[in-house]
Amino acid sequence: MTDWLTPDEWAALRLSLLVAATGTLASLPPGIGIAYLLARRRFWGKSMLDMVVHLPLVLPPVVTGYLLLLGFGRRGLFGAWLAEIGIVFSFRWTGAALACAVMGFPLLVRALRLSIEAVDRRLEQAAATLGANPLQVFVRVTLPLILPGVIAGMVLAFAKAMGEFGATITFVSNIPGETQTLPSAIYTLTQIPGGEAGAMRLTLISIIVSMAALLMSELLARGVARRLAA
Amino acid sequence: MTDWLTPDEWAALRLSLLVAATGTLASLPPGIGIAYLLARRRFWGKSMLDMVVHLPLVLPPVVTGYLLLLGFGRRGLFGAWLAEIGIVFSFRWTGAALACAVMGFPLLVRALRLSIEAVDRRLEQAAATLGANPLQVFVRVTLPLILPGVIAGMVLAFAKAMGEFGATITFVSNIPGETQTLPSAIYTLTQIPGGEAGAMRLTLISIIVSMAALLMSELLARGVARRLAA
Amino acid sequence: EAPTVFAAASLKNALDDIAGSYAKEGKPAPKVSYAASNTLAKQIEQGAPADLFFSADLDWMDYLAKKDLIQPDTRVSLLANSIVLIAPKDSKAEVKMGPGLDLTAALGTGKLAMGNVEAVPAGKYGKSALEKLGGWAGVKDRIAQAESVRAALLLVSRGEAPLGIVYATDAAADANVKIVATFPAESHPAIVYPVAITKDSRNPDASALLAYLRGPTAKAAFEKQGFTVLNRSATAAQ
Amino acid sequence: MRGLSVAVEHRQGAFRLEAAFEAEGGVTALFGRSGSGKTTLINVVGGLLRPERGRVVLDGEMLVDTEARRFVPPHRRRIGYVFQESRLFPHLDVRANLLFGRRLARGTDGISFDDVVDLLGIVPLLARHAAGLSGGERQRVAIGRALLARPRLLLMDEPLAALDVARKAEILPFLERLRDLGIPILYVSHALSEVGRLADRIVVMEDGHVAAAGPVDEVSARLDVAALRSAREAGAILTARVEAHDPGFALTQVVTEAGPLYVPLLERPVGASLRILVSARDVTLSLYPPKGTSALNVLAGHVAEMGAEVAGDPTMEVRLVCGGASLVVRLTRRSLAEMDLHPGTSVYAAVKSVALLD
Amino acid sequence: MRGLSVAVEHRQGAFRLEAAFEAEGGVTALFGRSGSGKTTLINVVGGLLRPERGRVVLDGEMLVDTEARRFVPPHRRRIGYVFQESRLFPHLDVRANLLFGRRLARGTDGISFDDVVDLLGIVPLLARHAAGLSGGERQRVAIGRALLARPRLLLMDEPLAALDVARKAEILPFLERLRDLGIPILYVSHALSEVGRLADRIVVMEDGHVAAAGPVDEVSARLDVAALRSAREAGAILTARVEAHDPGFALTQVVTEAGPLYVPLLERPVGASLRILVSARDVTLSLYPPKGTSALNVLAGHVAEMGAEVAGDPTMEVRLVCGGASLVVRLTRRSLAEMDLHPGTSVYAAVKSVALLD
Ligand SMILES: Nc1ncnc2c1ncn2[C@@H]1O[C@H](COP(=O)(O)OP(=O)(O)OP(=O)(O)O)[C@@H](O)[C@H]1O
Ligand SMILES: Nc1ncnc2c1ncn2[C@@H]1O[C@H](COP(=O)(O)OP(=O)(O)OP(=O)(O)O)[C@@H](O)[C@H]1O
Ligand SMILES: [Mg+2]
Ligand SMILES: [Mg+2]
Repeated sequence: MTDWLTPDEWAALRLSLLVAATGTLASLPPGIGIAYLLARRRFWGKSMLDMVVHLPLVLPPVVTGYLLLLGFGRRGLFGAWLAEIGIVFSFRWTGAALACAVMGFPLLVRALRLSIEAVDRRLEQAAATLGANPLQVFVRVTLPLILPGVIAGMVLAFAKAMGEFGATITFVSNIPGETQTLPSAIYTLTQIPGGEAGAMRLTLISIIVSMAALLMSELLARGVARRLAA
Repeated sequence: MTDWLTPDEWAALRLSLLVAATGTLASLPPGIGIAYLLARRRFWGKSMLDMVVHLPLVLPPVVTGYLLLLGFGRRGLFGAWLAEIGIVFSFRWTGAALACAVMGFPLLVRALRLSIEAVDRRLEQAAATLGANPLQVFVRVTLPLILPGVIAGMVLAFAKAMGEFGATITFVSNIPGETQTLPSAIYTLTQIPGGEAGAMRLTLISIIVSMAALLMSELLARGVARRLAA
Repeated sequence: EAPTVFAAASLKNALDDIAGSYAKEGKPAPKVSYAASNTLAKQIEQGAPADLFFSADLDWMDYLAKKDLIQPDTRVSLLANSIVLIAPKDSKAEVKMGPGLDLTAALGTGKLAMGNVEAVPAGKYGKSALEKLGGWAGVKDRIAQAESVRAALLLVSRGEAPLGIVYATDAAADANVKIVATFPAESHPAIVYPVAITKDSRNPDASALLAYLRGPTAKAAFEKQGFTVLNRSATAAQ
Repeated sequence: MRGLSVAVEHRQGAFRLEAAFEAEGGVTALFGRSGSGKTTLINVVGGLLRPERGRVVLDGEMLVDTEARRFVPPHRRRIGYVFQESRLFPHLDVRANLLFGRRLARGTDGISFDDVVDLLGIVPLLARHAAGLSGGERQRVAIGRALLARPRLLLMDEPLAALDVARKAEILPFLERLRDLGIPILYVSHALSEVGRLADRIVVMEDGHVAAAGPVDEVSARLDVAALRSAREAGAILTARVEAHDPGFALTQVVTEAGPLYVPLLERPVGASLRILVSARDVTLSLYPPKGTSALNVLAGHVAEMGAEVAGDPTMEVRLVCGGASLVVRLTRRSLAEMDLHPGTSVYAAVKSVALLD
Repeated sequence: MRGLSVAVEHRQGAFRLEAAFEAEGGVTALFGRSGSGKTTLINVVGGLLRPERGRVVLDGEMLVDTEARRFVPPHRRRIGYVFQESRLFPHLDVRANLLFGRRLARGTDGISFDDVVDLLGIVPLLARHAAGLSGGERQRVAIGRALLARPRLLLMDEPLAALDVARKAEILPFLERLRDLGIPILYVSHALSEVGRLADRIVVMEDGHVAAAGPVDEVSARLDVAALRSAREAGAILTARVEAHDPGFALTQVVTEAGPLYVPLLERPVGASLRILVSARDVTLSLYPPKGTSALNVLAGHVAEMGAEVAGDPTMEVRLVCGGASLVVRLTRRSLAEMDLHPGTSVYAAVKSVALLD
């Protein structure tokens, strides 16, 4: 195995997993919150919020990365401020995770929103008459019912994160062991003569990882479906 | 308005709309078919199919573009064969549309699949007892019920298509008026010192277009939701 | 402490070699972040922790110089490259390189693949060479502008385009293409790869590394990848 | 060969269905306690459930034969189904729901749309969406939808449970008309009064198997079927022939094998035959011919069979024979003792007029 | 101030609810035809529907007051709700469904889990998932779930419609126990027998408004409420006191204002009071004291009021006064004519024993 990958590539694989997992998990709570708002509430600026969520999809990743750099870079608007309370994204793996989270966010939110909209609200009403406050209703009824959507959204976000490099490389560069993820490494290899073989090898690895994640999610989803089945 | 954009940029905008719309619409029928298979059937190679659908998400876009080139290029596996029956992708806008369709496909399929899985199968049973064959059941019951998912999936695919350039540019290059879409143009501008202003201008336009599509989809979805509401 | 190098992606082969031998000499192996020159330049502008910037063209080095983000006295134009006209290896295309260059016949109905003529360095050089030699007008509407020189190479290598303009270094490494002709050096601005230490670099090892890059081991590695190593001084490059 | 023949086995979790019955034209009632397998059984008939073993034959056509691996899918069966939970299409309005199957069914025969909506009282709902309907309204639309698809067999799973008595009373004659039009019905119900009125045959389910099956007259008078006994309304069904009409009092006189009876005025010609339910609790026995009472119908007969005493239950059932027919009577054990009833005792059965079919 | 007081207006499409009623402890029945607004009304009480105008007050607490813009959300009302369509949580098994509200409710009082599942006969279902239950099973679980949340008011929307008669007969005494435990119930039903048995007060809905409301004894004997008349089972509810037990015949003698009656053996001490329904169709009138009949209960009285004749309906209702109470009798117009009944005529009312509460 160790022959298969150079130390830098190993590091890239590890980092990719870390970044994709962190990005996906960290975006889940805000994703659920925003999906809930979009699915259920009417408020001023809702279309705006919807648009902002979709932006990373619409913008070329390079632009998203550049905007992240402007916003969360060391000298960026929020970056400078966050740095003061000890949260630094720029040129750290955390930045790569942020980039992946942002890029996967529209996919996550859409899947969640679709599921929330499909929930039978009469069940939520029933829960309320049983004494559950809105939070309890959400946690004990809505959330379990949208689990298929949560799984689907997380798979999409994770897969996206495993393939994302445009925003990542623009935001946090491509520093081996620190911000070089698998897709960045693949990208670099496609830029040099004779890099194809290496690129294909890394691509295969990335496919295998995503395949594993996908299979796991399918198993999970099947379990959930069985529980909800008619 | 005409001052706002150079003729090439106008062409890029028009082309982007054409490409995104074509890609999204063309991928809808196979998207629905595959989503249905994944949601409802058990068959050999299902995980494989699922994986293939997700590939464009996992792979760096450049790699996807490269694979498209291998497959659908002039000398590609299918490309050579398709060329004989008059379907040519290379250096044509149709190639850009294919690239966008492929890149948006996982998003489309996931949204559709999630919706199909949420359909109350007892309604489909009811339709069958009323004499509807499986196709009629699908068209007259399942499809109307998954409209929110169709809309969501198409929005995602369209937005993705408006932002896609990695696979497009690799597959069909960047020929103004033929394959130069808005994101390709934006990308080019980001590569030039001092190109930021132009890039931002085009980005804004792309945001406006997507915003319009998004708003339209929300209105549509609201209409559908009202019809399905309890 | 290991210095961080921000280098154009096309330098990866050579720099990986050099970093390896540098480390073998017991020095801290540099960390090299490979990306497009423009990306790296903008990152340095935003405070990236880079000690050295190794650009694939002059424009982005100048961009940083103008913003006073590099140490001017450390700037060196280290490498040179040339651009060539390539065709798929089974191509019968023949082109007479020189003033009055006409590619239309060789192109037939196909496209000329090259890097983006405004953004990608190889594309910019190719465009100015074609202009200089007079072939530009004939092909300017028939150019497939790739996102990188590698993508342009790929288009020719896959037979999508009958002709392409890429760096000699790239053409040499791809068995599926052959070099039809080499553009004369005076037909385009000098293709140089400048390197400099950044203004913010606090790493004392940075200059040692820069010196090593200019040394004989590095020279061999660069030349192995087809680059020409220049021996002009930083000021001479300007 | 007309008729339905079912013989299937199926396992569902811990529940095991193992049922066989035959049904010719007309209405066959499926009767049984909650969880006894009624819905499961008609799902098999409708093709929504593929049984593990067995056969289903309708009008000579083999719909299911697990041995021959034959399974006709539901949409080719032309079997209408009114579900226990209505299952209206939420994306369609009431009219489109009603017409869903209509449009798919070939032919032009069968009940007209206007008739159906009039009778079900859903004309004002036609433009409404399914979501806003009340429980009873939903169920009425579901009945209409199934009917309009021109089924050759109709499965009805407690179609009237959500309806008020008045609405039931309006819809029942309509179902009777269907029966008379020759559309056979398999009808799940808990109410023996509905069953008795509509059904020709009854299948009593107990715990997944058929506890009793046969013509309603026979089965309904059986004192040994627990499911019937516990229904409390058990009674006997009699076949009757119209003898005379009395429009003044809005009565019709019919003749049964048990004797003549008055029923509410019927719009049937003299000589027509019909069936009536004499509910066990609607019969009062006396040893002497009653006089000056509001009981219009008095039948003479004798005690034929005594039901079992159940500890703690003050009542028991007695089967009488009046003329050539059986009647079931439920009375208190105390009355039984006071009247000193035994098999053979001559009695007069006063049948409350309103207990007859109206 | 104990009790529920509702006065609301609400528009839903073309349907307009404009209803006001009061209910103290005990069971209040909501009675009315399909689409008359029963579900809408209890949705307002449960907090699932915010009425356009009006007030809802429970035990002195203002739950809704549109003028004061007050609206207590459902989860703070502690009002249990058994829905018409059960609404079990599909992601939970039966046990978790039952315990859903239990865990949220503070306190340890109220009915025990074991009691509830025993009585509802759902012990074998506890580990099952909601999806595989039969219609009746679902409804029983829904009842248990609502009960276990320790509600201070219980809304029940036709909870027993999907149940067979035997199961109903088991569950009704349980609901009575709840009533006696002091949990007030608002009970939607089509069956006057259920209503009469359980309810203290009855609210009759017609087309969105309250057509009649009041103590069951009073309202149920009214001949002018169409909804009741069409229920056919209309009858009178009497208050009774236990007089003596006769374990041999499994009977209990009770005394009502109308006279003494035998009912099935009750496990209540002598002197306890209870209520009984005398269904209009369970009464036979005669001009002379009947003898040698199986009718155990005969009450003497006189005709007090004659109902309206309805064209085409061979029957009509008559209100008797027996002692201090009213009874409603349904008899054919022909019997009426033959017996020559008029207000004031003395009659004997033979009440079939089984028509009393069992
Ligand atoms: N998927 C399942 N898994 C396990 N048991 C099941 C499943 N589906 C149904 N059952 C059980 O099978 C039995 C029969 O169910 P069915 O729905 O046929 O009853 P039913 O006679 O229609 O009752 P009801 O009158 O209450 O509707 C029930 O005990 C039910 O719990
Ligand atoms: N969202 C809605 N839009 C329009 N009309 C509605 C809506 N919801 C209910 N209605 C109408 O309000 C009336 C009352 O409905 P409700 O559900 O209260 O009736 P119900 O008395 O419970 O009837 P059932 O016994 O059939 O359940 C019905 O005619 C129904 O069609
Ligand atoms: Mg059932
Ligand atoms: Mg209702």
